[in-house]
Amino acid sequence: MAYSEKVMDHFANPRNVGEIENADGIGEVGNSKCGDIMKMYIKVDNDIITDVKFKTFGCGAAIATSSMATELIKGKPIEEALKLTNKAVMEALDGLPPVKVHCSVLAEQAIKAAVSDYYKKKGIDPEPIVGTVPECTSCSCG
Amino acid sequence: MAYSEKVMDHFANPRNVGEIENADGIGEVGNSKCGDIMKMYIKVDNDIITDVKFKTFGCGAAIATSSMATELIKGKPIEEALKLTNKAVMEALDGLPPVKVHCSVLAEQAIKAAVSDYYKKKGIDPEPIVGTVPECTSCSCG
Amino acid sequence: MREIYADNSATTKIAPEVLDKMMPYLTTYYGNPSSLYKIGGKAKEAVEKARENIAKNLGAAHASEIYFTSGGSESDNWALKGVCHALKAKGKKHIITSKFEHHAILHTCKALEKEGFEVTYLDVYENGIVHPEDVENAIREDTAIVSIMYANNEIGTIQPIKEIGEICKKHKVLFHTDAVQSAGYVKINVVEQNIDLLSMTAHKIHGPKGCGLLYIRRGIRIDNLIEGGAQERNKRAGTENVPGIVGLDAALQMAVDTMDERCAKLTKMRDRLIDGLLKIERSRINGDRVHRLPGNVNMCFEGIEGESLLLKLDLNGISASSGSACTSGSLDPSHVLLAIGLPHEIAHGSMRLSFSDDNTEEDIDYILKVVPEIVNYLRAMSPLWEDIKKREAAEAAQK
Amino acid sequence: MREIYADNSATTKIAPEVLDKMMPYLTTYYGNPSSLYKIGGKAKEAVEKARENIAKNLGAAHASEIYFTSGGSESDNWALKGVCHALKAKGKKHIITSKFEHHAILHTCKALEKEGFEVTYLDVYENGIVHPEDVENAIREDTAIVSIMYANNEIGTIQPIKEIGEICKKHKVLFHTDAVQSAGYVKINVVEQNIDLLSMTAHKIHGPKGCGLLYIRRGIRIDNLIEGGAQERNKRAGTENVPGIVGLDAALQMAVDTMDERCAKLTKMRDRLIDGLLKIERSRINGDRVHRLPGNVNMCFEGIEGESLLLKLDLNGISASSGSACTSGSLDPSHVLLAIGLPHEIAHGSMRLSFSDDNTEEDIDYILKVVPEIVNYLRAMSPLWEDIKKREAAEAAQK
Ligand SMILES: Cc1ncc(COP(=O)(O)O)c(C=O)c1O
Ligand SMILES: Cc1ncc(COP(=O)(O)O)c(C=O)c1O
Repeated sequence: MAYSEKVMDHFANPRNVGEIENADGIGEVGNSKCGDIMKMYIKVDNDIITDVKFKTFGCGAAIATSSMATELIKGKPIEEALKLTNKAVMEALDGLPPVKVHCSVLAEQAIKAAVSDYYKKKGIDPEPIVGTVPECTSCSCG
Repeated sequence: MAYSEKVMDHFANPRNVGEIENADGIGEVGNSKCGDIMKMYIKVDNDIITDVKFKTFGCGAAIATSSMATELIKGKPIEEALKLTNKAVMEALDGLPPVKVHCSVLAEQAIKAAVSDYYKKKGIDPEPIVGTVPECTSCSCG
Repeated sequence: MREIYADNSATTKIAPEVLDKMMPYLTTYYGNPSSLYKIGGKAKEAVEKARENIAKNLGAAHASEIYFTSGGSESDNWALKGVCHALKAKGKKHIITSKFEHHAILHTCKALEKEGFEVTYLDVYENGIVHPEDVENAIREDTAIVSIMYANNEIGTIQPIKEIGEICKKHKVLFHTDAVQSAGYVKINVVEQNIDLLSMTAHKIHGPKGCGLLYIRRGIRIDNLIEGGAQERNKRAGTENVPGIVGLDAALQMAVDTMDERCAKLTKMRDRLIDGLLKIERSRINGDRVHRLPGNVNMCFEGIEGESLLLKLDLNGISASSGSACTSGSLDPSHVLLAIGLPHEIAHGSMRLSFSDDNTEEDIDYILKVVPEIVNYLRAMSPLWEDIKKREAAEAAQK
Repeated sequence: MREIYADNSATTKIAPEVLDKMMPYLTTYYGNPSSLYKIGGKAKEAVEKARENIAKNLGAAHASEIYFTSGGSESDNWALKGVCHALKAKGKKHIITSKFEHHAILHTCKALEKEGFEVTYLDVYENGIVHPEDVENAIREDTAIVSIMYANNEIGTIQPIKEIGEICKKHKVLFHTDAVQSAGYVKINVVEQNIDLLSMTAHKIHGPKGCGLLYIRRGIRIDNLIEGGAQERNKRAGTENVPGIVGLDAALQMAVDTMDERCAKLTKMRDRLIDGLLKIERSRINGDRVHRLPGNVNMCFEGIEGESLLLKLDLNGISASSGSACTSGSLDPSHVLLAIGLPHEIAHGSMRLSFSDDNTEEDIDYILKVVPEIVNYLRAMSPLWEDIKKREAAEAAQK
């Protein structure tokens, strides 16, 4: 398992760890059987993600991708956050080992799940905006 | 191939190499397909083997057993020489590797063949005295 | 920062004394042991001396029963495939093993299943120990071989080898044991313990990587795995790894010589560490506490995942593992922990610390200080732990 | 007395530069490459760097096509058994090889014959070279693989690999070559030469014993020989022999770097030696003189037997061999010399001298002085020589 320095930096000093007390949206993806659970909290003001925090149960890559993903969407418009792909997260981390790609997928999905929750809470159907958040498929256990 | 010091000594400094011009008996055993040929010359006086020489085509053990065998029968009565077993030759050499046991058998046979020849030359049927000199059987090629 | 190597079940450092013994064969006596001339003779002599000494240390009746291989995996493959292929003609087509064997055994069994062999995978129960009566019950007319590991590589549990050996002997079934983890830590005597075949590897006992052995009791019919030259009495081809063989012998000898004292020391360290770590809430020790390798500690901490725990340990100077090294990188949780009945989410969060003579009580002190801090830190960011705590609170409120 | 090691085809001395590169992995970086922590990472890095560099040196398209093994024999066994077992389901059951392959190939073929595979053993003719058209003629619908060695280990003849590769490609049959003897002495490019699988071993090129490789072109279906952990991308289990792998890479790199100059020097030495020894009456050189490894001299002297010649050489400080080291101790004459048509009694009397960069022109001078003396000495005590001479005299008298 050779992690890049960036991954190790985000693992050792994860940004935005924690919860947001009165979050506008909360998304949780993954499951413990898989070995990874990500929970993301967002604060939204004027369609801008003003704050984001995460909690993650998972491997080093899961923690690092959570951290990087939060960094990448913090202060960004929701629209932009939704465009964040797992590939972009991986690139920002200087890559991930092949067996860890699913972690970046989870991070992408966690954001989408949080945004969906935000729309739901506002009484808006998230489906046309966010699409369906698919189940983690790279994770073959279960 | 771990040869004993005795074997190496008899290989490096073989005793009684050569021919006897007017030998009283000559025995040749083995064949070149096998990889070993021993030829033994004896001089007999009053049923005593007064001189013995050999020529051998073969491996280190073949040369060493030839040398040792000649030493063991030189100056001995024929009767005693015929009692020399391949085991005695091996013991005198402090043993042989298992794959080389057949060389000691050849040495025993070479003596018997030379004695047979001696009797034949004297017009005596060697069979009742020497027995039949069997073909080398440990040597499976052919 | 303190540096602690605590993954001796994965591999060990070559002991300087062992390397010293190997050096002449890495430099001066490089000859081929099968050759005629002097420097080949030196190599040959070294190989045969090692074989004799190893036979003695394993209680084997004959030096010629020791066959050198490239390591534990090859030995395991050879033992099962070799025996099964040789006995197939006699109508034997059944193998008995356990659920928590090393993959070198389990994957070999899978391959043999594809060829038509049938395999019974015995339960190892919650404490990680095979029941000898289960072995007896599983034996059939057509059983070719029983293969039960001597000690498990993840949770360190030691199996009742002598009892299993007796049962196999009684039923005239061959008995193989993978002693890769136990060699050097328990007294092995293949004759007294009725072991017919035994696998070992050098790099787990401060010897070199790339050299192991298979003990094969005289008279056992076994097909070759690696065909070719006449080495190893025509049973295992390939130019002998002379420095490796010399290193394997030296390492085993050292382990045997120091066994009693070393194991006593390790057992004390191990038990203090387990007691200390069990004070962490919702922690558990995996596998029997008594029938256990002296250097093995395998624990789970609920709510945290194994890999991030290990990375944190590494950042704190501690080299540990979450189980067998050969499967790290895989997404699946340990088959060993599942075999002793742990649920997936807990099985994901295991930590194996495995010690050797190079470790000290100070190492234990340091680990006892660092691990609880890391566990707390990771739990603080774990949504799973959050859930556990909420559930706890709800249950407390209900009462 | 002068000491000359002239058995470099059997095995070589580890080059000091190679050992230097291995040492850190025999001491400091002992970690398991499959583990997470730092010292494991160093080992992993070394293994992957070696893999990449070796791939480059063999002209492989991808580093992941290089699989580390315990040596040439394992690689040969794996290549044939692995491919044949994988292709069996497709109805492929035929193998093409040559009569003078190494026993690692021939005995594997024998084992596969027992399983029901059919093997064509191609003639190698008097000069010890396979005819590519014979390969083409032997290919059948159900041919699984062609395995022809790159250079023969006894007589050093180099085979038309590129031509055979093209034929195999044309007929869509896999092509394996045992390059154990040729690696480091010829320019290998698996892509240009259409080689699908290639075996190598470290200890023949001044690397360590116990480490080799199998190149497997991407996309080829091959069963595992050694099952177990996930090492080598699930294809070859076992804790990686890190120092061995580092040594293999260093040795191959050194061989590639020095190839042109070294081979030119060796070729000159070889040819002078052959010319000199051919002056001995009733002597012959075995195998093609041109398509020949630069360090290989293999000669027969009528009337004398090989082993005693070698022992005499050893007593004079020269380490040589009568053929392949793995069969010395056997009573049978070389299957290679029989394959090139020598009668038994001459095949018994061969001498192989194989040189490396460590040898000098002074060594050749010494050998040219000593060998004729030994030959004369042994002929003087050979009844076979006596017969030859008598026959000669009789023939001369007849004329
Ligand atoms: C042509 C050839 N193939 C295979 C081998 C076997 O290699 P190893 O001894 O490394 O198993 C050898 C040498 O022993 C060889 O010369
Ligand atoms: C129990 C057990 N068996 C087999 C092996 C395989 O040994 P090696 O890595 O030497 O092939 C190991 C360790 O890797 C092990 O722990």
